[in-house]
Amino acid sequence: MEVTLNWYLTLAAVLFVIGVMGVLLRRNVIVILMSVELMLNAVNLTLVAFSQSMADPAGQILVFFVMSVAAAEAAVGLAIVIAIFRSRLTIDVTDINLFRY
Amino acid sequence: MNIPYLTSIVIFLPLVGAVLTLLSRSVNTTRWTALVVTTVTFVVSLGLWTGFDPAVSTSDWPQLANVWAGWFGPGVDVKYFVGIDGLNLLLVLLTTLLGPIVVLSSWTYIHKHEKAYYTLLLILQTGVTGVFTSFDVILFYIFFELTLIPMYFIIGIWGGEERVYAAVKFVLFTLVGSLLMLVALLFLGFAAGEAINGGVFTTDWYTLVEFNMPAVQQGWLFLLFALAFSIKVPLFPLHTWLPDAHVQAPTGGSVILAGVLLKMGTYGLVRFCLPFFPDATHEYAMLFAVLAVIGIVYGALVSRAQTDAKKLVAYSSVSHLGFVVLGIFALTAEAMQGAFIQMINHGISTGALFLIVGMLYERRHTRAMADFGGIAKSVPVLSFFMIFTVLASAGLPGLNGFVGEFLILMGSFKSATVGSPWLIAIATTGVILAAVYLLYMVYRTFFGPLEIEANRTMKDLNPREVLLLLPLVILMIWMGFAPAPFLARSEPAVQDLLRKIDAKRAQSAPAAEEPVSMLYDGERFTPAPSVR
Amino acid sequence: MLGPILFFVFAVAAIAGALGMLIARNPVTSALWLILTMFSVAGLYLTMNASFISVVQVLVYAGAIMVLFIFVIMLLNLAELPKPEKMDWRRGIAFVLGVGVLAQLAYVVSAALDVLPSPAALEAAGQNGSAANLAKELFTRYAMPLEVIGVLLLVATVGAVMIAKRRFV
Amino acid sequence: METDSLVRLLLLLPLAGAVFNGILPLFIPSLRHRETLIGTVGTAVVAVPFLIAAYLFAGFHGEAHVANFYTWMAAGDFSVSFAYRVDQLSLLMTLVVTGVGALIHLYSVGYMHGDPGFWRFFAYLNLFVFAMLNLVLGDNLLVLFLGWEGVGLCSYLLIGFWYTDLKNSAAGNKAFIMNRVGDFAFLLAMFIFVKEIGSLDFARVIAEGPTMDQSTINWAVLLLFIGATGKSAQIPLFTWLPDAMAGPTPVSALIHAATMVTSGLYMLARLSPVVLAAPAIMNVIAIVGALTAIVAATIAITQNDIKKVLAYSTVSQLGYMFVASGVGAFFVAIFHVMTHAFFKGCLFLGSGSVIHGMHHVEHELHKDGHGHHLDPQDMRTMGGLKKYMPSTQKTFLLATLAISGIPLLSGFFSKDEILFKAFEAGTTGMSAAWFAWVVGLVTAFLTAVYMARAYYLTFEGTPRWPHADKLHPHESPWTITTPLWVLGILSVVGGYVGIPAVIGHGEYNLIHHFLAGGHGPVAERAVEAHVSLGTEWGLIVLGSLVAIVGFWTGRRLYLKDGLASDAALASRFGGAWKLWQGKYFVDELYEKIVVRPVIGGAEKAFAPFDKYVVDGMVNAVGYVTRAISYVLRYLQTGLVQSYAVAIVFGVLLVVGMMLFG
Repeated sequence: MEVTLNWYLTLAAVLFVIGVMGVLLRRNVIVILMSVELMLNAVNLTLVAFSQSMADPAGQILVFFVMSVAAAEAAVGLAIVIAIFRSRLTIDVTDINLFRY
Repeated sequence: MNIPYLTSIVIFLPLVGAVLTLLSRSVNTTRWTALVVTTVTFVVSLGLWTGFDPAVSTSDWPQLANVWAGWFGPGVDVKYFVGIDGLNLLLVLLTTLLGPIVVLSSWTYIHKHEKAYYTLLLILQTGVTGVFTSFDVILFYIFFELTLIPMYFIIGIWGGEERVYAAVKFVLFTLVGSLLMLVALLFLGFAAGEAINGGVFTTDWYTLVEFNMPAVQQGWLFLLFALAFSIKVPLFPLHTWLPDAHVQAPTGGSVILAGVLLKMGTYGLVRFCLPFFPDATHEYAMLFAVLAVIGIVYGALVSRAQTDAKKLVAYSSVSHLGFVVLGIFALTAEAMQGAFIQMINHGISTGALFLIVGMLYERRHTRAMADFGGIAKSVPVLSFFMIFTVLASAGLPGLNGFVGEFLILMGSFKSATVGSPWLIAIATTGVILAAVYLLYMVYRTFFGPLEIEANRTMKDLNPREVLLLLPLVILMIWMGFAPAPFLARSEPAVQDLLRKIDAKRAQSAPAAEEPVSMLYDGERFTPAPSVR
Repeated sequence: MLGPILFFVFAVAAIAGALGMLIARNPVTSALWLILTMFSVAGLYLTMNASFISVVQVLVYAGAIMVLFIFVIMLLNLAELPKPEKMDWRRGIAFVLGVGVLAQLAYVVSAALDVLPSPAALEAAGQNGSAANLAKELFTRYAMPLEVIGVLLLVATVGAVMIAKRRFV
Repeated sequence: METDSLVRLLLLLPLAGAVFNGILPLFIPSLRHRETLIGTVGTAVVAVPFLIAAYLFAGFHGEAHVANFYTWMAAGDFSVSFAYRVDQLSLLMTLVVTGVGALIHLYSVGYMHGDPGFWRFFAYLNLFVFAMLNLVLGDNLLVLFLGWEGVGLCSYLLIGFWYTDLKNSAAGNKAFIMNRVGDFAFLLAMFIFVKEIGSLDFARVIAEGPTMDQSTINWAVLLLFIGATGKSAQIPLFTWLPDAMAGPTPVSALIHAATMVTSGLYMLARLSPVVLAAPAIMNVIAIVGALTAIVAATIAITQNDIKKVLAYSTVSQLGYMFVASGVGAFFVAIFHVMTHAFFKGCLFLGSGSVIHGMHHVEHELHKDGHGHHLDPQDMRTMGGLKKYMPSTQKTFLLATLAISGIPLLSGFFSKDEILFKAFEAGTTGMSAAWFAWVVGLVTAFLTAVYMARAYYLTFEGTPRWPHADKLHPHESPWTITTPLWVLGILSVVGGYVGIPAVIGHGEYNLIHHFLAGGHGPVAERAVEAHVSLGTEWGLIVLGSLVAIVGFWTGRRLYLKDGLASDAALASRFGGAWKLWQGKYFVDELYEKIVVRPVIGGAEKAFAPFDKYVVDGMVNAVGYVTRAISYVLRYLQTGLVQSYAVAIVFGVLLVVGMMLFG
């Protein structure tokens, strides 16, 4: 038995879907942000798996960039969370509907 | 005079000026910068007139062309391609001429955000000049849309009471048309690339002109293009944005709008619809001619019913542009020439009418004709210019309007496509109606007893205002008595265009089918055996 | 046989961590669960011989991002949500959609089995994922994007500071 | 070459005068009151062209000369130049225009003295002369049309000269628009020529016009004639001319009697070969001319405004000229144009002199504070002016006798020739000509009656204005009386260029030889059998008798009884008199069937249609969009997760389509 590419892909799919569930189901903004990170991780896993099996560094370079974006996203996202919490004293997404019609 | 990149300089000089006005510190510097830039642009653009040689054919390549093939990137044949031929020379000159006039007319009219106003005005001029000089459809489209944004703000910020409504309406109307045109031109570019350009998407005008497509496709694309241009013209019944936009826009905006922006529509019809889709043009010529004639009469009648002088002038544009569209679809050299000269004429005389109405508004802050009356006594110079312009607009022989109207009607009368005598007779009633509504305005505004105190003390034109009207009046006389130099500039290009249309039609026409007579045997028709 | 064993260990840990994050009521617990996943993924990278990325994964995610999360949670003192989360119809739809996405992905993977490239030799892969190789790529061919991403991070930092400042909202 | 420069000078002098008198004072207000300067320049730029025209006339040898200056416009196959034709017809018209024009300019110096718009007046008059010269000298229809519309413009400007009274401006508008209706037809006729012939040059139109299809010729000629009815005030477009009397009197004399209104006849004469090719339309022309003549004459009898009488008289005389054209005697029409220019010019200037005098009376009345309102044009407040204005009276009488057709005066020759030609055409098978002849005779009688009425009411009898014992008008200054005498004498001798054929077999009919008769540019209707000499003498005697009896009737009615006769006639004719006095209610009819439907339609139908239907549809699109968005906005919950659900759903859909689609 050998670990083939599709094992990693399947695992990444499962992680990704868990991330999607997190975004869709949880009400805590911070947990939602964490779920987004999870989704990014799943994608990273796919990229690295392909990169390694094809011996092409481009995939890993991209992962590198994705991580940078993830860091930026987390920083800005959490800043927004702090700002919202300050003004509305909640981080429950069902209570945050500034753009309601 | 042989300046390299002359055409591009004329296009982008106002844009440079826009940057300069942005950097200026005081209102006065802004105005002077704008004036100097537009004047210099006009002077430079005279180089186009001297540099353009009507004897040199532009059927394969424009004169004074500037090309940057790699502009849009690799893989597609989209170029920065500008140049001058007989069709656009006069329109470019009209645009550059109106530039300084509009700046001067705004001198004391604009009271807020002057810097933004003049900047937008200059950007607008770049857009319009670009539209007229582009020989690449994508480039044309970009400039076409570029004119939209400054105009939107000019109407929306410096306009009258209903300015936001008018501005939004203007943008929505134009955008609907131009987006459909975008779809059509992408399709055209791909199809032409597939057929004659080795699979490379192309929007080069000279390539597309060579491309002949099946009549059904032509019909659709023609309608999409023509819709965009008809809205811009505007052709009845797509005209209702125009009175709102014209009336609400500040004087300078109205002048640009009437003077050159509407010409983008008619120019587009000639430049793109006709040579790209000759079969469809022939098929729909009568439809457009009828709409144009309805527009002539309808615009005139609605114009007569107005109580607001500016609105009256605005509706007169619908009527006048109807003549142009009629001339275009007549597809005769006379009518087409007339259409071109009429575009210029309309720019000059309607521009002047808007200027004068604007001057009245600046003095009395009203445009209702009932608020005037008898002011010929208090402002004789203004009245002189007004009556002169009205006569030019009404098509008095010896002034510019007549040349265009006569050539259009005469050319249409002998046209094979729209030459129904009754239709042309109805169109010709526009000549009567023009006198009716224009003289009515003069009658209500300038004649009669001076009864309102504010009119009695009205100030006559100051030197600045005389200065900005004078070139227009001189042109009216010049083009009225000696239009030949102007006509000669566009003659070869018009002939060439018509030749191209005919050649493409001949190419796509099916071999003349032998007429088949049908026999009826009591139950069904069967083709009769050929007698030959 | 070491390969599959390691894979399964890490994979199970990763999925467990993810599920834990999803289910935990307390955000701090969620964050801790997620850290487990991050480490597992780093381990998975190691099984593929992608050493550099593996290190970066630990440094950036576990070291930086997750710390940031926990820091914010602590800062805001959000131990527990006031309202319990319960299933409603909207959540049902979300659940169904998640399953749908999973099904599609599974279909893709299974359908693509025969076209997937066969894995490269472990040495070649190690060569590929080495810090030296990636650094060479990063500073030659991808130098420009690297600079851009640096600017992005700077902008994000400034933005985050601005947003989180008092009296911004 | 010499002729070319002379023609150029001839044309440009009046234009230069218009610029000098119009533009300079407009921008330099201090020039506006330099009456001597403006008047001198204004008159000189018309008088010098008269001398040039006379010089050209003297040196004319029967060869038409075309001065081609430059290409006006050229497009496609079409090309037209600023080309001017010097031949018999244009020279004669030029002489009339510049000659009468110069006299009237001189007259205006006195008449317009003190008017604040003095400069403007002369600018317009000069411009008018320029346009009129284009009209008569142009070598193609388009240059003719330039003049044609140009004179219409000047007429508009001059009718509405005193613009502070809206009535005047309205009359100007009416004139311009009615003229435009005619011009509309003229334009269509030109289009036909361009389409069929490809040129508007007279030489080609005349040569190739008659070779077109009969129906095309008919249309072209009919449209030309409609154009002529607009300019020359014929049925159905005649109502503007009486209103045009709102302008200053010299204008009425120059434009609305002597020159502009005759341009329709000039045009028909110029294109006579084409017109002759459309016999059906010639019938129409003759009938319309005859009807116009009698309709206008009956109205003229009932009018009290001296200028209105003359205006309707002009319409009536123009009708005569159209009868002449209709029966194919174009040169006679031009002959009558010429004599009419003399006597009607004289009459109008005389009436102007009278008005000038009565104005003085009115002015005095106001100054004395009598508070009487006096209309200086109303004949009912005149009478007995003979004593105070001898020169005016004498010249007016001469012109009155001339227009009435009293033998051996100018009007007699031309009018008699018209009636004779109508008779002749009738005998050679043109049925409409009989009608025209009979109507013409009746009109001749009426003409003599109303002119006698005008003369006797104005100059004879006793003064009828208030305080006539203390206040009275004075004779006008020399600038006014000189033109009167010149024109008065011309109305006596002007007819001798067209002595009827009964004397010397037409040898002395100079104008016929000059204009027509195979040498000139004017064609004639071919006549197979000439009427006998006896018949011709009989017709001359009949014409003379009608005129003399008519004038005598007028004299009997108005010399002693004056205004009382009006009342008697009104009761005698009853309804007919009312109809005449109301000008056949044509204005009211037009108001009802044309003006109000068009204007009312524009205001009540088209403008609302535009606002509510066309624009309404556009706005409806906006409203529909807004209504849809009113519903759709509920999708905008503001909850991030509902958007996320939508996104995932979209992803599912798109990926699904990619996988299975």
